[in-house]
Amino acid sequence: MKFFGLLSVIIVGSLLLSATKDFPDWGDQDSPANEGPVSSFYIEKTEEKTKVPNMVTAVLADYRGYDTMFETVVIFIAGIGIIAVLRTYGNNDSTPKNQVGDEGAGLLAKITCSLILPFIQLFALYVVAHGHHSPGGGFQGGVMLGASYILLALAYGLARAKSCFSEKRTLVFAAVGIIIYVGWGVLCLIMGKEFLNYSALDSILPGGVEMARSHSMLAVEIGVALTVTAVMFSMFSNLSTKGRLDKGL
Amino acid sequence: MASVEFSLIPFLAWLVSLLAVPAIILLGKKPDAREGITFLAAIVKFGFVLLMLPLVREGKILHFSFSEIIEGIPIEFRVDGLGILFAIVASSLWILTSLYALGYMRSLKEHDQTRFFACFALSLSATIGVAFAGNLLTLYIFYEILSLSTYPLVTHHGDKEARSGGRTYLSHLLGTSVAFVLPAMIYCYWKKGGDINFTDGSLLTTDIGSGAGLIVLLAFTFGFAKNGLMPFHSWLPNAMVAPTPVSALLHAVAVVKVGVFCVIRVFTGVFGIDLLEKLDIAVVVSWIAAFTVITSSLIALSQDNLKRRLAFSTIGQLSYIILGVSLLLPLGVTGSILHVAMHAFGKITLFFCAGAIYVAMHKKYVSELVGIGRKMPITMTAFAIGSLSVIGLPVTGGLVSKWYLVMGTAQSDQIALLVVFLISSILNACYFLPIVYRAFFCRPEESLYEGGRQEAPLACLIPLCITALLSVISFFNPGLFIELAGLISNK
Amino acid sequence: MTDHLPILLLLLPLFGSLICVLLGRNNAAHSWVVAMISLGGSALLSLLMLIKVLGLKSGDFRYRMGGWPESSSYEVGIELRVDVLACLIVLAVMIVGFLNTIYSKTRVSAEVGEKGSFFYALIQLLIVGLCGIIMTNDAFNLYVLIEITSLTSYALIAMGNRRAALSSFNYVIMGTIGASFYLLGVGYLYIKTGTLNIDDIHNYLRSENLWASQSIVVAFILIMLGVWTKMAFFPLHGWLPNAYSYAPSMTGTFMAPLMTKVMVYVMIRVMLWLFGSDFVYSTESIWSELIIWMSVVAIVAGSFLALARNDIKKMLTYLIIAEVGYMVGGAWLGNLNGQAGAFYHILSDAAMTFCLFIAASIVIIRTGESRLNAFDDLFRKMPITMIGFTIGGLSMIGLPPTCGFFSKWYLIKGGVETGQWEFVVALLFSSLINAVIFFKIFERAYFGKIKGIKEEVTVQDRDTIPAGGIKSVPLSMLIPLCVGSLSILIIGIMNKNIFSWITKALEMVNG
Amino acid sequence: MDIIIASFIEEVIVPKFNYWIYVILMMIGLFAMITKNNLIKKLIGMAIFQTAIILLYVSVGVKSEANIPIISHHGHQEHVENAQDEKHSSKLEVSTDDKSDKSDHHAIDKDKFANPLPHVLMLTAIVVGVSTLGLALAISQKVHGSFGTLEEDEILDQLKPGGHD
Repeated sequence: MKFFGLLSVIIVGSLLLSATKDFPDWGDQDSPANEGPVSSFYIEKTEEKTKVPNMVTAVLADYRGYDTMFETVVIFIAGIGIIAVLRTYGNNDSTPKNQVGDEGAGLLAKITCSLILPFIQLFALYVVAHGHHSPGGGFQGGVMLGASYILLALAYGLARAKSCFSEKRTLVFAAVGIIIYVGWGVLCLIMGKEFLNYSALDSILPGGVEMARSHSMLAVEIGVALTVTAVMFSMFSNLSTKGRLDKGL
Repeated sequence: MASVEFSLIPFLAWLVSLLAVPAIILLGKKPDAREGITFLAAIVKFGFVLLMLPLVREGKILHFSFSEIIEGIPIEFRVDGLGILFAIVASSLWILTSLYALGYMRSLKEHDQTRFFACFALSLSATIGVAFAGNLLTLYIFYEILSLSTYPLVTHHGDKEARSGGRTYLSHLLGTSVAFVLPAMIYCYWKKGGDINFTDGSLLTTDIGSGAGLIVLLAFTFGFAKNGLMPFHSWLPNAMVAPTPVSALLHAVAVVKVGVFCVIRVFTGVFGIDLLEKLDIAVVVSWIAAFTVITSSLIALSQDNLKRRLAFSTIGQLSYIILGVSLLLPLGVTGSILHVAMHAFGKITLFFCAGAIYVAMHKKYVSELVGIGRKMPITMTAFAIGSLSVIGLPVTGGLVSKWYLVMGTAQSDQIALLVVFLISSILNACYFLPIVYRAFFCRPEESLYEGGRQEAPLACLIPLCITALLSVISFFNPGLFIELAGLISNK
Repeated sequence: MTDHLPILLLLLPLFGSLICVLLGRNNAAHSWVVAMISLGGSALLSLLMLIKVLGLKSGDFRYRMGGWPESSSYEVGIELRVDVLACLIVLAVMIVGFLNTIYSKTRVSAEVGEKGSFFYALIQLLIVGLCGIIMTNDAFNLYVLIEITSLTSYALIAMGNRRAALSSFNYVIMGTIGASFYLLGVGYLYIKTGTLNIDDIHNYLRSENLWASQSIVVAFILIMLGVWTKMAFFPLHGWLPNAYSYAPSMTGTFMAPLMTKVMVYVMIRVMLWLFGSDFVYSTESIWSELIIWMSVVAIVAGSFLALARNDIKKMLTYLIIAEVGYMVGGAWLGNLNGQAGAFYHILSDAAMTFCLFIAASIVIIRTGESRLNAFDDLFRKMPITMIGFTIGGLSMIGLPPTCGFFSKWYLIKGGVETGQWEFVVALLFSSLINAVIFFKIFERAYFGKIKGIKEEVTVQDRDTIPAGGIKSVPLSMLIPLCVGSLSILIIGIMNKNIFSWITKALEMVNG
Repeated sequence: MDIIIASFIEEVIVPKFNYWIYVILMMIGLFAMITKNNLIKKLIGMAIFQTAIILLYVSVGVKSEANIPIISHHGHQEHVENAQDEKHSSKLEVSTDDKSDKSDHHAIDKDKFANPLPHVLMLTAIVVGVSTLGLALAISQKVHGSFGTLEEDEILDQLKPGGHD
């Protein structure tokens, strides 16, 4: 097995390397990918067309918004997939073995956590909202927000975290996040343009076509953040309890 | 050239027995009504076929098509001389076989009679479909339906023997048709540029070349394995596990004749005699057929089971037909087509007799038949007539067709093949005449056959008398068949 | 409004799955209704879309997500491209999805318990993913959607028993390698062309004449490897049999007919639209020859492996592997008949695999036996199920007038045309093996056990059939089976129309 | 000989070192996925494998002179002003004339910004990777739950006596 593994690895590796012969060098400005019309369009026209200085956000949430929608759906699938595979209902009486009790971590950790949590969450919201102008966006902010709840669960035990983010609520959040995203697209559809064509919304959003796009990006980013937050926490809580959701790590 | 005329009758003739299937199933609880339907369908079908006869004799070709299934290939019925001849044989014998089956099945109290009669009707429908097929694809489809619909008949008893027999049956028939006919057919379709309808001329042209031509020809000849050509013959003796009416109709008439019918179609319709002459490839088929004739006759000699002996005899007789066609002479082709009919009458008589013996005496083996002529004189007389016909002796129809075949061979200057015919005729006589002789003239073993006559029920007896009579009549009056055969061979 | 059809038929199941999740656990009955409505609606929409596309002169239409216009000659957003081929497969996916939902009705509570609504959510998302794959015209979007289908199928398979979890894990590993190879190939293409739109990549390759470039060749190999892994092309098939046979039955009945077929469609898309037939079938390369031989091996090996199995579902899964060989070989024949035959086979294989899997699942559920002796004497006990199974089996063998015959017809014709006799022989050979396999089963089902002869294996006695009796197959299982077997016949009888649509669409891309 | 190696390194490896690194990383991951016996180790290999692809994509978008693809942060005074203008304008409903005015001094030098597209694509790939990993972990937990081990050979041993195949 080892030998065949090595053999196939060497074959695939040399195949991959053989192709690099006519690849552009590191940092080549004139490579097709960097010089090509698509990338130039994004760099040169993004701000003009969407009023979003962060091109990555614009490409993510507008030009390739359809991709991102499915990306969110992927997260969502992971969330419900883990529940579908792992979650066991009932049987809570079977005592968990070898797990730290639900009392959480020590006092120091608890206090530090309670101090730091609001800031983490605030920063997460900032990252979501300020994704247009600085690195950030729904995924990054959502992960941070989810991490804050994970931190809560680590410090105070899963029960405490579940009391503010119950399983039902995680599912609702996850679904609602996608509903916001897709619903926004459907709104564009209802307004008579293509799916996710935010320019259709300029009549109900202030600031003209470009700002409509900009605002819509914020809306979908919020949807993404909701889903990511919920799924991150749900993943953690299921994986850490083997799907029983009784006691945390 | 024959004029092509649109007609609904071929379709109706095909449809009648198909419609009988659901009726038979629905009436499964009432045996009399069920058999009534069978008879009704059989008679109506025969009527339709007869209706077409005068038209075809005038040289018309009846044509009906619907639902073009693949680009350029509809499901098409096309009735010409060869087709109508085969249809007449099959549909007339269906009536007799139905009667016979009635007697046979009821006196043996067989199980699942509804299934039996339903499948019987379905297979007849498929047979007529093959007879009237207007293109290769239609032919192929009905050919496959025939294989499938006869499978439940062959395995009717459902015991181990029947199952293994059925397995051989299906694997040979389906296997060869899928493996050989299908690619050959697609090759023709491609070569012809999207059209495999039979016409008066040939489908292929000389540009196919001898090599490819030979491969396609052999693919067709072996692919239609119902013709019993060696080495794909072993399904036929194995299928003898079926109830005798099945063996009689299917393995003397419908199934095996469909096999040779398809080969005749391939020779005359797909390649055309002229093309085969130019390519000079048919001689290979002749030799395979000749080999089969001799070998199967030798094997038949050694068979003790009566039905198996008949089966091997059938294999030999079928190869006569193929041999005749492969001579590529009008006489040979006529002889072959005639032999389709003549052998049908003769062989079905023999099978009927075998079944009647089984019904009356429960005897299966040749060695048990010593002196049985005193017990069942009528049956054994019919058997004698049938044997004469198959051997090709006067005063039976078998002589007529064999006459043409031998004449054709002589004309083709293939002395070796002539010798084959003669040897095989002698062999035929060797394996049939002793049965007849011992049945009538040997002393019965002690107390084996006591009492008076013990014939099979009337329903079994009448059909076999009629078929024996037909064998004789066709000797004296073969005109119709010769005429129909001439429509094809004199083109 | 008809312009928006492609997205609408994606959104319906997407929303359906969200609602199912919101309904929460223990709500399988309501989720079933939601799934029925969403999938039924989508099936209707896809039918409308087919009608619309058939009416179009140009043969296809595009749908630009976000309304981003083609700036000059390139695409900055993502577009969907819908032609007749896509419509046909989307329709097939939707119909199978819908029928499978009917089938799931009684099985969900038995096989996944309280998680029924999650099952429906996942299966709808899987359908979204499959339809998205079919319609998208963006190479990277294709990757995302492939991952959507992969993730949902991992989860759906792992919902089964413990063997299912293990085989799902293997599937994760293989599936990730496959999808990553695809992603890598797209990356290589992106590096060389700077765009992700399938048409734009093709045009760029054509205008710059990059076909000789080593990296494009490697990209092609990578994408092919990835797609083949996903479709279980012979040496890469290891994950499939266990995954499909141990999965919950309603997962198997959905995935077996569709997953591999959609990936075959992706392969044809990549070959003809992304790279172009000039490149793929170029005379200098030995690929065509090589890959047709590989498909021959796949067909023969798949058939033999199926023959050797005694487990019903395992046997069927190996048949799928053989059928994948048909389609790969057909697509690589390099002529219109081969491609169109492969494409037609996608449809017909979906119908017959669905039929066989449903019938096999019913048999396994009702007899409690997963080996071939489950079929003993079933023609008498479960006539309708067995008729469905028979039709499916005959189609696998390739007897007229089932669709299996016609797809074989076109494929063989393609093989004859290019003189690839080995492919023709392999097709016929697999037909024969299929005949052996299925007639073995028919014989059992028709005659039952031979009386008086002991079977060598210790068979669960047929009298120990679960309570409720063997005859009481619920209607919710029989309806999909009947529709499935009817569709086998319908696809067969309509083959001329379908085939002419397919060839017309393929002629456009082949130029 | 040394010269050949040196020139090989200089001409083939150094200018394209990103590809070499990604291939090596990827092969490590692939090797682990194929040969490792422990299911979790396989997953670690899978993570490395996917990360390597991310590395490839991101390295493609690099331009030697460029900065991150965010306009307001790239350091030019002009653009910072622009960005402020925009914020302003978003509140004040700019007239169309103003807009066309602005697009004039919006001559963005595209060589100053890294290619945004690979980043977007890889954001997606990361998310997919995380989801796959999460799901795979869940599945391996289920496997562990029912087999009591995560070693592949031990699992296969368990399946042997009872398994049907």
